[in-house]
Amino acid sequence: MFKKLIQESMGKSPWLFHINAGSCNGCDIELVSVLTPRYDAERLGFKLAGSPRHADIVVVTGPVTKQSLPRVLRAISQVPEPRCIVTMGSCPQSGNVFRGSYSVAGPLSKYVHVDVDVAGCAPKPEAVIDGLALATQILKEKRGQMK
Amino acid sequence: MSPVINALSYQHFPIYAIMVLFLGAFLIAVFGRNRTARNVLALLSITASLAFILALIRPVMLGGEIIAYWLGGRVPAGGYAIGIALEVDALSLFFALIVAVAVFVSGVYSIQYMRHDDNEREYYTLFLMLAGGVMGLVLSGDLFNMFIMVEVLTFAAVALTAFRNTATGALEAAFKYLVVGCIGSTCILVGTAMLYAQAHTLNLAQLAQLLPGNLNTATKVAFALLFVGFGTKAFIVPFHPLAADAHGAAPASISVMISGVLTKSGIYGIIRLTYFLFQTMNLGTMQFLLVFVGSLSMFICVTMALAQHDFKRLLAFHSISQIGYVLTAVGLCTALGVSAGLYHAMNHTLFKGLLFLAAGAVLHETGTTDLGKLGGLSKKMPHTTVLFLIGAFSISGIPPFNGFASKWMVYQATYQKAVESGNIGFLLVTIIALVTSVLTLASFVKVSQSVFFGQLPKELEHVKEVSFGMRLAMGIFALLCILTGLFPGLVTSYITEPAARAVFSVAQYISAMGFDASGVAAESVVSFAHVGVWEPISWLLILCIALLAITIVAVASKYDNVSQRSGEAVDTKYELFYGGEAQEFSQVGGGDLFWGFKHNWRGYFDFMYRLHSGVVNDYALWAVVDLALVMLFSLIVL
Amino acid sequence: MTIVISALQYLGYVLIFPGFLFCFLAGMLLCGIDRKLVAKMQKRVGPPVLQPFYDFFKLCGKETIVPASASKTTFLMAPLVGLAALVVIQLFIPVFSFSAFSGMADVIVILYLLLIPAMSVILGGAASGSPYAGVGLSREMVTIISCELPLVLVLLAVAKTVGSALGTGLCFSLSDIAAYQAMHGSLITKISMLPAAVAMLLIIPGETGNHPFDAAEAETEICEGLLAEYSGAPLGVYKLSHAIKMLTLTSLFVALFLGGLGTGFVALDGIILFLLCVVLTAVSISFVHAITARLKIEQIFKFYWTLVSGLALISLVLAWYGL
Amino acid sequence: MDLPFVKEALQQLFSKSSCAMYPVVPSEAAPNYRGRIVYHPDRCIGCGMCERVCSGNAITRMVEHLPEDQGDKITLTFNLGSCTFCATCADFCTTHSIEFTGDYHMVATKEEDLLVSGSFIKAPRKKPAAPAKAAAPEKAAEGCAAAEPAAEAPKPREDGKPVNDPAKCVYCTLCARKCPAGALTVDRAAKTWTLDEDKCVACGTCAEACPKNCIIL
Repeated sequence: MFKKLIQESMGKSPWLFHINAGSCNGCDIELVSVLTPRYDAERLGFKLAGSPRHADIVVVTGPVTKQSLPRVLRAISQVPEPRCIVTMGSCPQSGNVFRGSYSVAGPLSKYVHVDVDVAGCAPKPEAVIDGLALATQILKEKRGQMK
Repeated sequence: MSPVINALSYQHFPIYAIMVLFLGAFLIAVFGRNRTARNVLALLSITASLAFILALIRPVMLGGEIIAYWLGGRVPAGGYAIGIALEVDALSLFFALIVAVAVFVSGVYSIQYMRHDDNEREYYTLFLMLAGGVMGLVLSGDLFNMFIMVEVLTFAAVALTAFRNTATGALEAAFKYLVVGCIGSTCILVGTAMLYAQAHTLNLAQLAQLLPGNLNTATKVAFALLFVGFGTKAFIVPFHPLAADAHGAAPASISVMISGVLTKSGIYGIIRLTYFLFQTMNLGTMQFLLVFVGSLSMFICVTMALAQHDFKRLLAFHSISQIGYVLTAVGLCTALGVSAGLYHAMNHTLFKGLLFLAAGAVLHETGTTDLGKLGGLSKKMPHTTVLFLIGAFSISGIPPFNGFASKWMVYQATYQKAVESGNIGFLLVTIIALVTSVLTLASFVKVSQSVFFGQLPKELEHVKEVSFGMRLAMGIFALLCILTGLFPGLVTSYITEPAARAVFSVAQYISAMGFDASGVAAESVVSFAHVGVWEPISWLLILCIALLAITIVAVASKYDNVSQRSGEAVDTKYELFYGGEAQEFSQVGGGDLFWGFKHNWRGYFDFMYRLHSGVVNDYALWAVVDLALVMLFSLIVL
Repeated sequence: MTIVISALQYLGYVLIFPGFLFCFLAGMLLCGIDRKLVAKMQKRVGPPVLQPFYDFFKLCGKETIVPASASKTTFLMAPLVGLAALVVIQLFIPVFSFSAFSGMADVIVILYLLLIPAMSVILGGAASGSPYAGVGLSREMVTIISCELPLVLVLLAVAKTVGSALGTGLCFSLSDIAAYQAMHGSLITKISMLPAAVAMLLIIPGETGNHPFDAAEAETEICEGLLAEYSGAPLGVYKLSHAIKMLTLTSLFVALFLGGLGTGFVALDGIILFLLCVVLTAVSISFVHAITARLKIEQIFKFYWTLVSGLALISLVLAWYGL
Repeated sequence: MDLPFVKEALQQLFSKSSCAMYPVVPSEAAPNYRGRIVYHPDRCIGCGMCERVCSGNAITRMVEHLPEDQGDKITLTFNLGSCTFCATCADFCTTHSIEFTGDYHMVATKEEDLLVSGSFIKAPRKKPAAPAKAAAPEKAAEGCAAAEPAAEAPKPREDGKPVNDPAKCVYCTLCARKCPAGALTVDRAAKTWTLDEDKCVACGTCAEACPKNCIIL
């Protein structure tokens, strides 16, 4: 019963940690706008955490540049299980217009398993909310598989 | 009765307690070449003196008896005391108890702590002379003896301060101490001489009988001289910079003696002076003097401590700040106040000794006490860390440790005094005391962050836990801290209240020496009633129950199921979060940790920095100015 | 037999009514209501009122990572000790006329007991070894120093007022204060106590480390400061402690200024107390949160030692001269 | 210290929230929002213009030759995970076979879900017509005749590829510049107009571009 409770609440309070891997700030602004009074994501329990140790969902924006790659991977590795990785916008999925640049190491899926892709350049806040909701479902499943 | 039996009667114990220490010093100086002999002799003498003092508790503390002991049986002739006298009332015994315990523990600590130094023989000789000096001072019934003992302990302390004369600043500190200490001793000598010229006696009891009532200019000046002299021994403002230097330079075991024992001797002298010799404490102005000096020491020293970045200097400033508490409480001239003051004096010896020993342990293992160079020792020295935390919580008054119990009584004493006397000034004292306490906490948070927690510098990887002997010494202090904190009722009723009662029973003190106490008011009725309620045991019980319950719940919910790094393999998961950067050594320095506080007080702090120039001339000047002020004060007031 | 009964009764006090269970439920609810109200004031819908419970249980289900450079025992035990200490403080605060253990500690003791949870956070953070925790520690400590002076003044003022009214000169015992208010009505009706009450209202968010006095847990600047390295259940315990601290301080306010509103029935009193706490939280925490931006640490210090202390001092002086 | 927003906070406490309750209340994208791509293979002629103008390399065009002259199967794949949604491809598409819809739900757990693709079969290119071949020699025969009436406008070819009318042509090279496949080479000096039949995709851009309407399809 306790385990059930935990699994239920796992789906009700996902905390985000946002990593900007060389983004153009478009997606970052959209992600912030998800938390504004207009699309108040806190009503779904979402919250921006200050440290990866507190986070459940890691949101990566931007083509993963060579500079940011080790930092991104380190920060992701410091998120406690169960965790869920969401790529936001086209850049982390493919490099988008920056593809093939000498300084881009992406896409992210080459290095870690990405759970949810949110396409769009930049995605609409509604799309972001969809993606985060999907990630929350995945979190619950992962929690169910834990012990 | 046979002389043997006679020699074993407790009447003789005070002189034994003094003599074993001096004898030990002498024997070590003679036979101390061999380490074992040295240690055995030292341990024997300090243990014996402790035993003698403990044996005196039952008759004196509980029995309320006052031991009057004339050396060589030279009882007063013709109404004037000629011979050397020891007079042990509860007050003397109380301080003797503090001294004996501190000396014992610090001696036990020294055996491990000093073994790497050379000329240990001189160390133990001086150490025991220091101990004997203080013991003699507090047990003496004779003003000139007190002066002699002051000289003995001062010079022993100076020599010990400069003991590690290879360390930077040791000689300088010793020199400063020597200069200002000599000013103090001279004051005491001159004051004694003037009193003798006026009253034709040096016996404390007789002085107490003769002096009050018929004061003239000479005796008033003598009062000022003695006050300043003993103030120098207690390092109260404006003599606190000496303490900082001396503690910083001396070995930790000696710092324990200086802060736990020497300062107490100064407090003892001031109590004897004001309550007994001149019996001026009923004057509001005299209370103002003590409370003012006490509050000043309290606040100035704690703020100075916040600014320190050396472990032992910080502790030194704190010891003066705590002495400020004691002086303030004693200066209230209420039974509760004196009892609280004495209680805090005892606690101060315990937790400050513990802290100094912890600092010594850190110094012994790492070779430095610079807060900037240390960090993360809790992984290497877990026991020392726990002991240090006990001391830190005690001094900053975290329940249920002893510091809280006594401070809490101090607050109540000051506040009650304020309410009874209707004087809003004492209210200010209460507030200062409370704020000082939280500032103390702040600076010990700083120490624990920058010495025991945080990150371990590369060059401290080899550090090990200190040897068992040193941990044992610290453990004794820590245990006493906890016990005196958990049973404040017992401590007050069996130890501090008899002493406080003795302070208010001057008549018995005089008549015990066979002088006529008719001139002195008999024991004023004293009440230790206070309004506060605090039951540490029940609190602890409830806390344990709650903690137990919470722990059970936590364990049930897999709280203990944590993941941590296995082996030494580098895994980014277990690195600290540096915004994604690779983990490197970065320790938040202790130097200016509380800038948020200091920023608003920068004017005050700049002023203080300019004041503490570190030039011995300035300090000597302060001493003279202080003397002049007190002299003026006593001439006007008394 | 009777001993067993009374022992069970006290155990019930500790575990159920003023103790652990009540603290858990009421504190979490208080926290949820606070978040809801702040959202409302910002024209948002806000999280569900039960959100703190969800957060807590979710954190219980997360993995707890102990950094390699942390000292494990301190890191893991500090949260539990802080929580236990908070629960005990709650026990010492009388619920109107009903007081479980408030005969055992007076206001000054409570003033000091309030330091223990803060110490647990500070030591836990310091034990993690993170530099962010180092900065947060410094700020947390300065915040404590800032709140200490006004809090002391407020307590002394109350002690003086009640003491002079009872004729004992001064009165530190909370149960006596509660009894006095039960007889003569709440202290807040006195003119001299009004500034103190306002000061106390301003102290509450500072003591709990709520916005705008949360420079110590600034999540955007120093990665939540002291909690930067905490994850999983210990973090949840800290969040719980924060919630309970809000309850403790608000109910301390009730005990100091709003006493005497109780009915005498313990269960009912508990509900009334909780409602009063909700109102106080709404006024002193949520409202201040909604209309202010985070202060810098030296601004916090200045604010408390000038404005708030000034208010408390006024009422202390008024109380001193028996107004 | 002044406290702004006191009034606002109190008002908003009792006023309705301004949230868009998105998952509960579905919301439409704004007009002209460029969301998920819809591709109409039936209109497409496989000119590959879109592929060339795509800045994000999101469009891939696969041509597979079907056996026994059934023509080529041309598959265009739009990877939304790499798309900038700039709609340049739609602008350049001559046959308007790329369309940007207002659908913004582009959330996927696998990258394949973000692919939009379609394919069509392009009719096989016929062999060059026999008469044309026959005409060649007689043209050569008549070549010697000096003055003769201007050759009548050449008749269009069956496979829909352009034929130039040298009488009207001014060799402005516009057609060559417009040709997406680069199949036309026009030399002003030598006044020649040549078509590379393999490259030509018969899109007709050249005819549209020609100022003299001298290109016949």
